[in-house]
Amino acid sequence: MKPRNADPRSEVHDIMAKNQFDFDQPIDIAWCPGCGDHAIRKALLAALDELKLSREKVVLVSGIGQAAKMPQYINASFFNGLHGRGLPPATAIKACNPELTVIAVGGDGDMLGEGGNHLIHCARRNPDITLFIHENMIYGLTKGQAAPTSRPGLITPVQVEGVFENPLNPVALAISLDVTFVARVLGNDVERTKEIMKRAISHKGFSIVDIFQPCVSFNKTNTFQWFKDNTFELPSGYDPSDRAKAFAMAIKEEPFPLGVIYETATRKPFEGNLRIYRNSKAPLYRRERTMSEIEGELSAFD
Amino acid sequence: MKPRNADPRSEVHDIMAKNQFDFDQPIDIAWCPGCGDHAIRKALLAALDELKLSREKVVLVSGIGQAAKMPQYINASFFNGLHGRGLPPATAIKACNPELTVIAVGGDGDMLGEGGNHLIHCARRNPDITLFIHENMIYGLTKGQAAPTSRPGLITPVQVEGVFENPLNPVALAISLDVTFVARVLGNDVERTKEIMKRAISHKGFSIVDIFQPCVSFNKTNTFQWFKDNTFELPSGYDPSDRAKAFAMAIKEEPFPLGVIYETATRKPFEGNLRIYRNSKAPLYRRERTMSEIEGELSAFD
Amino acid sequence: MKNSGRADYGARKAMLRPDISIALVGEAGQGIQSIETILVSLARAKGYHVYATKEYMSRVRGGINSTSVRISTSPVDALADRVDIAIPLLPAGLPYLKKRLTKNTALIVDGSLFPQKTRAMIDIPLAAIASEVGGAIYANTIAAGVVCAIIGVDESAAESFVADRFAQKGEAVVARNKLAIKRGFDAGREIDLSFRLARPSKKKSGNITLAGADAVALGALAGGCDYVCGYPMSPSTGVLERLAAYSQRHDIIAEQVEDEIGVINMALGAWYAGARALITTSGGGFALMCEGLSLAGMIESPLVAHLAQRPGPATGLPTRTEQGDLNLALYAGHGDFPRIILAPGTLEEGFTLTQRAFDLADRYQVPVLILTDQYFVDTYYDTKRFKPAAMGDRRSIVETDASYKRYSVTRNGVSPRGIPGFGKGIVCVDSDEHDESGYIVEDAEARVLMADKRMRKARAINKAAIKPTYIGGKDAENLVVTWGSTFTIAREALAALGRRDTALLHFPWLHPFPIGAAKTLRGAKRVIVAENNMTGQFADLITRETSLPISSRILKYDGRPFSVEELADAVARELDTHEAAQRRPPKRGA
Amino acid sequence: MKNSGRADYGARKAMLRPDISIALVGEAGQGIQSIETILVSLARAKGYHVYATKEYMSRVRGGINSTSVRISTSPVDALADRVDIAIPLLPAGLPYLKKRLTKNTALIVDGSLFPQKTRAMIDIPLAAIASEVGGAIYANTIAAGVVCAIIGVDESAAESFVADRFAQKGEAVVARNKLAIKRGFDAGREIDLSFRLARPSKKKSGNITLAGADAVALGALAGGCDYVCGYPMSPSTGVLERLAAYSQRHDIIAEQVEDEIGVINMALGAWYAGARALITTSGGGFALMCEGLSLAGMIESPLVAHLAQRPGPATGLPTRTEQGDLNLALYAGHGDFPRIILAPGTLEEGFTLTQRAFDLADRYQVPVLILTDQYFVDTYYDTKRFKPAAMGDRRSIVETDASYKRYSVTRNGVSPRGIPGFGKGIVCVDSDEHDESGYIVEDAEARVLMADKRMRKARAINKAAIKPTYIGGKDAENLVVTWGSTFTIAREALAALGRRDTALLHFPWLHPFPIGAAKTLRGAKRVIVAENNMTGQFADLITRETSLPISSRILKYDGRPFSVEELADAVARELDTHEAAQRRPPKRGA
Ligand SMILES: Cc1ncc(C[n+]2csc(CCOP(=O)(O)OP(=O)(O)O)c2C)c(N)n1
Ligand SMILES: Cc1ncc(C[n+]2csc(CCOP(=O)(O)OP(=O)(O)O)c2C)c(N)n1
Ligand code: SF4
Ligand code: SF4
Ligand SMILES: [Mg+2]
Ligand SMILES: [Mg+2]
Repeated sequence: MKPRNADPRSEVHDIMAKNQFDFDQPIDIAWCPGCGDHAIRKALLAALDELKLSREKVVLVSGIGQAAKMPQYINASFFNGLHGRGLPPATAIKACNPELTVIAVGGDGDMLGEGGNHLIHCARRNPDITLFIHENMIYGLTKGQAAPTSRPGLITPVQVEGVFENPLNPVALAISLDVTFVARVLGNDVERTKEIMKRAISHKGFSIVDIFQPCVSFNKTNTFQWFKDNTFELPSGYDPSDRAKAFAMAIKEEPFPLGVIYETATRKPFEGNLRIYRNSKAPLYRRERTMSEIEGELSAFD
Repeated sequence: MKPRNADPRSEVHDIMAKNQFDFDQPIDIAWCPGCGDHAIRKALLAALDELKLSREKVVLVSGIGQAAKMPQYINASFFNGLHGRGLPPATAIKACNPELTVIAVGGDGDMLGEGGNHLIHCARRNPDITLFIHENMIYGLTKGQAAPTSRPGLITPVQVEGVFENPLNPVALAISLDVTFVARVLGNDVERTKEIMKRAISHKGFSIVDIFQPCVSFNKTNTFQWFKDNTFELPSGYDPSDRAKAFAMAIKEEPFPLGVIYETATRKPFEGNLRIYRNSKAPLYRRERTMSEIEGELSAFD
Repeated sequence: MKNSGRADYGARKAMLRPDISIALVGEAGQGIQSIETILVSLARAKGYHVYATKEYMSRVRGGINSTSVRISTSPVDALADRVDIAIPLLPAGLPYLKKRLTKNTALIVDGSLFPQKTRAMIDIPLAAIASEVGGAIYANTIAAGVVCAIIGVDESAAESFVADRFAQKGEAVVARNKLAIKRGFDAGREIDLSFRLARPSKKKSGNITLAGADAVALGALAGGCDYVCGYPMSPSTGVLERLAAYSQRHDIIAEQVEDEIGVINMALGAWYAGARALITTSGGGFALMCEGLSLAGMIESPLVAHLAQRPGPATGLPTRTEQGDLNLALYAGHGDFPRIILAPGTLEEGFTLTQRAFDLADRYQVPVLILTDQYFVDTYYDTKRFKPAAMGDRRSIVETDASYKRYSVTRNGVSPRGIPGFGKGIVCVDSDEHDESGYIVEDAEARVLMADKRMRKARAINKAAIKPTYIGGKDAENLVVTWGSTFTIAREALAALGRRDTALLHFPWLHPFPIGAAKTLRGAKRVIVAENNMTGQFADLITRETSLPISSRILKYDGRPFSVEELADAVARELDTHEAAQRRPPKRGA
Repeated sequence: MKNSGRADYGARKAMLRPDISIALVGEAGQGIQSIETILVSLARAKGYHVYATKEYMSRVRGGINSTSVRISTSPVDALADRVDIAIPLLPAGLPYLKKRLTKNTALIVDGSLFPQKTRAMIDIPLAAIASEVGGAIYANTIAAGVVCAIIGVDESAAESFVADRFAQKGEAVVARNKLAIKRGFDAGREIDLSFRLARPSKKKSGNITLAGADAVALGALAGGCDYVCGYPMSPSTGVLERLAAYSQRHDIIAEQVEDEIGVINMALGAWYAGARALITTSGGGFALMCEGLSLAGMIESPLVAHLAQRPGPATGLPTRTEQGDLNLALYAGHGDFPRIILAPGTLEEGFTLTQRAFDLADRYQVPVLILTDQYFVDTYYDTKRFKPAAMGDRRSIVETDASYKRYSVTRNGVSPRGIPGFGKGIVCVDSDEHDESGYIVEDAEARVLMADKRMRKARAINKAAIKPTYIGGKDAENLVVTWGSTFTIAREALAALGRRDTALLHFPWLHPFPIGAAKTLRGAKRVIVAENNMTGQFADLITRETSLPISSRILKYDGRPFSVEELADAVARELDTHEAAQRRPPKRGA
């Protein structure tokens, strides 16, 4: 497609055969070699393709950070906004045009630090969008300060005495807010990540997938090995529909549970509550306001 | 004390005998007659007095809203900052001078809407401060729009079709963040509110008391009677130390549980983690930097 | 009925007045709003022109609020200090009126509440009559009846008006309100004043009567606004509420967002998806949106923001008025990018500029800020029915093809705007510096290419700028300059002054500074800028844009708007000082 | 060893140069930083003056970054375009250097990576030698050895330096690095260049060598900063990190906050409780702080904010440089309130102004903003050891008594500042308009009283303003104006131009605009403002403050700083144009 102002040193990635969401020529990916983000991208490309979504109807939304660069590397529309501010535009995009599949992506700093308030209230609205949080327990793009998820004791150039704040548990937080689909995966497990991404995208309502992602450059503690050693798959027969039980599962840490931890179908999505879609499903941009509508309202002031 | 630019129409309140936190002459209180905030103020005055705190060592911190006017009506120091921004200054005040008792007060919009992100991260820091949230399920000061806690169906001039977002449950949210003391009370029950306020203030670490408060002017649904009908006291023998069980209790709504729902002593307060207090307890303002400290650091660049 | 004022007023022959001014003062909850509504509606129905504005405390009950009403035989749109009829519903209201009372003012009170009489008062036992009628709450309807009688409204019209107004509350309430009106009329007819309101020229003008907030909301509706979001904040909430009400009858999504940062970012998402979004806020909320505004600049998103000003800094005086956020509006956001700033001075401008804002935003893909203030949004009067502009190409969007690039470099800097889902292309927008397709770039040339492209739009916008309105004789040597809500007040003030040598230059379009305005300004011997803030922010802007030093500034920053008389006096003083200075020989080196 | 450059360079007799400029280009992770450190440290130890600056992409690995180093016999503090020695560690680095290469530049490459030779190159098989030494990672140490040999560093000094540097990594690593240095020296000595670096005048000057971020952090330490908070954001994070490091040795609380809004509000809480707090951020973060800044204005809190600029709007070029946030700094926050804006041009100013900022903030109870930029914070050179000002009354706070009022009205507007817990009084601060005690008020008089009190401080501050630095002959008719980091570059550029008629006026204190500066500006026939942004924000400020129109603007906004040569050329061009214009007869009406 487009010549992607490719840096001559770009790490050249395999082009996935026939995946319309990949580019048909090599692109420059700014992530470090070995970064967990590459695997997550693979999983996302596969998930989008397997869901047979039409490329023109997919919008990726993100803030700023390494994770938030994801939209740059997927061949679809995107809104790559401000650090921490991915969810408000994502919500509006879906609300204005429910025909679109809207996927938000962000780092743990982006979504839980700067953007924490939007996450809480997005959960309250429950738009039919999907959020992938790359949880690398660090600020990658800004070179290694603590993230809200950083584990106690982690020493960084700012947390010189080691992190002592409680790490945020995005899964527990999401369940407390009754987010309608809450899962956690280890991004390096591309196959499983892809499967859960597909479920999340297909879920009607706000879904959050917390994706463990090793940052090989700045987080030397929470490595791929560490994530492997500190996670476990949900027991078979686990029922994700009981909120209290899901919470009890969610607060387990080191090891952390992996899988779909909570899922509920009790809530209507945001768009479903909007009056404008009661009689017509047409996206906003296809609607017209008439002069007589305006004259009518003017008459109220006669 | 000070002549409080009293509006001639001020609702004159009884001066509590010998309570140093009350004023020794009538003050103008801007709350509506019958507002639940009056009872909360009574409880707070009594709690402060009974805890025998020294007036000069108490600081009230708030944002903007009806609840956030509380500091104006307590005879102590205060920092009445911006809407939604009470907790960051409160945290800093305690960190700079741990000798102070720091109490933050805010409305449900203030603390959970505009200020939601600070609440989350304050919980992570766990400063030894107390937060009272006046939950009237409405924006009082701005005349009746929905708050994050408003119940579904509530019609307001902005929520013309009725609220459809999920109301935020501050107690469940706090427990998901492992806030170290989490309680809920009905503010009109002055005696019980006072008792729980005293426990919250005495607790070492971040404590949140969610206070149900009828707004008589703008919330005609969630009235005092409604709160009475929709609450229940925790069963006797309830153990607030089990986080998963506390969460299961916290998500009960209509009726809502009242009492100390979660309490834990496992976390150190923020100030306790600060290196500067390892060898000295002196507040920052009593410390001096010497010229030789600066010269020493300059020498590193020789 | 005692009428302690009779001696004063009855002695002279009643003068015919073309314009009567009424001030009502009461605490929140006492119903001065209701008196105002009855009065204004009936006066309007009778063919008078009406004007009303209010000022109120930041509290729900108690405190002291006031309303100023003008009823006139000719159009009226500005706040006058002069009060012909004053009704303080409680003694604490009297000090608030003091400066505005003249010896001709009819001061109507319930004497039982005013034991110490400091001046002549017309005593009407409102409370006593109310309790006869059915309770204290009828006092305001009685007061309305009193004034209606004075200004000559027909009693039957008044009765049927209140009957309509309270119809939903049941027959008993209707009956009692009708009685209250009647008793008010009875009392009012007894009053013998030194003046009388002239008859209106014709029955009704076909005008509409509405407030500033209504004009902006209607303008948004006419501008094709179909997404409105905001976070409640006085005095901007009215526009949000009005558009929320419209959302029940028109294709509009109205959403209250968790905070103002969410508001602006959500609105940008809405524009991206093809909506025409409006945000509404006040200074403190706008201050939180600065980063988002910069994002609009970078991704070249249209945006319409209504910024209703109130006195700052910080929480300031939350329910009062000021024009103190101009500097912030001009420079909000980091980095350089074009924007448009409008400031309506009349209701009509409130409507037309808001409608136009949507087209400007969409055509040039820039944020457009509409600056109003508490005085503007809360003031209403009757005005010529608005004529909405045609709604030709309501959305400046294109259907994309597979080769679509969001930021294609063009001559005037404007790239055709696609939206996702409309066409075969993909639409990529990025807050980082980007190439034509929207992908991140870092090299110097690409940066300059895009920065220049964005800035070229400013030149195109310049040509669309609305010239300031000049009122006065050609080549008047003194020029009084206003922007936004101060306009109508200044217009009446200058008319009152009646000086041929002094004209008015009103700016409804503030930025980019209208080409040509510099020439007009330079043409004057003396430029006096009158604005409702502390430092003269617009005066400074003029200097910056024209290098013309502005020494004459008439500034007001006590949270209240200018009144006509106050501004007339201040202008007269400025001119006198100037003339006096000119009579002296010039100082060396001056 | 092949030396394809020998023919070019060896032919001429080596010229003695007082100043050599070296450019290193490589991808992130290739270790150009390490080469730079070795070079600079050793040159410095030998008694040379050193300077280095870097520019880098917004990525952690890969991409293209570069470092420019100058080694000189006299002090050097500005970016030069000229490159005497260029070392691109990879072919992609060559285009980045292209414009800076002259025929005299020694281009040192590993020839195996550069199959197509477009110009003379000095081929040193870095990769091959590195693999002999012990692996690819030694290539950078070898390259350092090469340059050390060229500039005449003692081999033994270099060996012991790397031994020290890698001591912690074990003996094997030390040995291999020493070998790498040796092999580099061997290769370097073979190179025969057309120039040679003159010997330094004396051993070492007693100067300190540090970067802009160090200077600001040290200034904060000297200013008594004991609370620092921030949210990571390039290029401001360095100051946060440095003060965090200091917090391990000094009484400092260093806290990373959840977002920038939290940052500023937390800092205001810290000041309220008696701390001296610094916040550090960049444009996007500062844009989020506008409401908080307004709060500082209203509650009259001291505050020191370090704003390290980078190109906007929005995310822009996150790791690049610009001076594009001046307008935002000047007008951030709603409503009118006084503030102080400083912009260091040298490292010394970085230190002294930051120290001073704390005293100014505390004395006048206003926010003080320190504007730097990526170029400033990332650039380092050796400079005279800083002399901290005495730390007399480090905290301008008073012990309160029971009658204490936080906002007592005073002549100069400054009220004695109490803090809670220190004394018998209570300390009440409110974001609403308030009375002397800090309680909410709404009436007009109280408002004006407080607004006037706050603004009176601006007058007091005016007197404390630092005058701009004038460099050049008295009454030079052309004045080049700079602010912040452009200063040193312009100073060297003007020195290079050597025009008697052209002087430099540098502003380290921007706002309130220094009294007296207007006179200097007006005195010049021609004012040329050179700044690193798109519209000339400081030029506009000058017009606003002095009504002097500024038509000559030298602007750069590609994310890179000016170089000495570039600025010298641009100034020369401006002057030529001007002179040409003057020779023509003036146009009518111009
Ligand atoms: C308002 C604002 N503040 C700060 C930044 C700087 N910044 C960019 S990305 C980032 C955090 C990166 O961490 P995270 O979100 O966890 O993403 P990661 O890089 O780890 O994937 C920060 C602080 C910014 N761009 N904007
Ligand atoms: C930045 C900002 N946005 C909005 C406001 C307006 N505002 C003041 S109080 C308030 C909400 C009040 O509701 P709540 O916090 O629940 O307090 P209550 O009045 O109900 O006690 C709002 C939106 C403001 N002051 N500042
Ligand atoms: S810094 Fe960390 S998160 Fe960022 S690309 Fe590199 S490895 Fe990945
Ligand atoms: S509006 Fe509601 S919350 Fe506010 S004072 Fe009145 S009753 Fe209380
Ligand atoms: Mg991260
Ligand atoms: Mg509330």
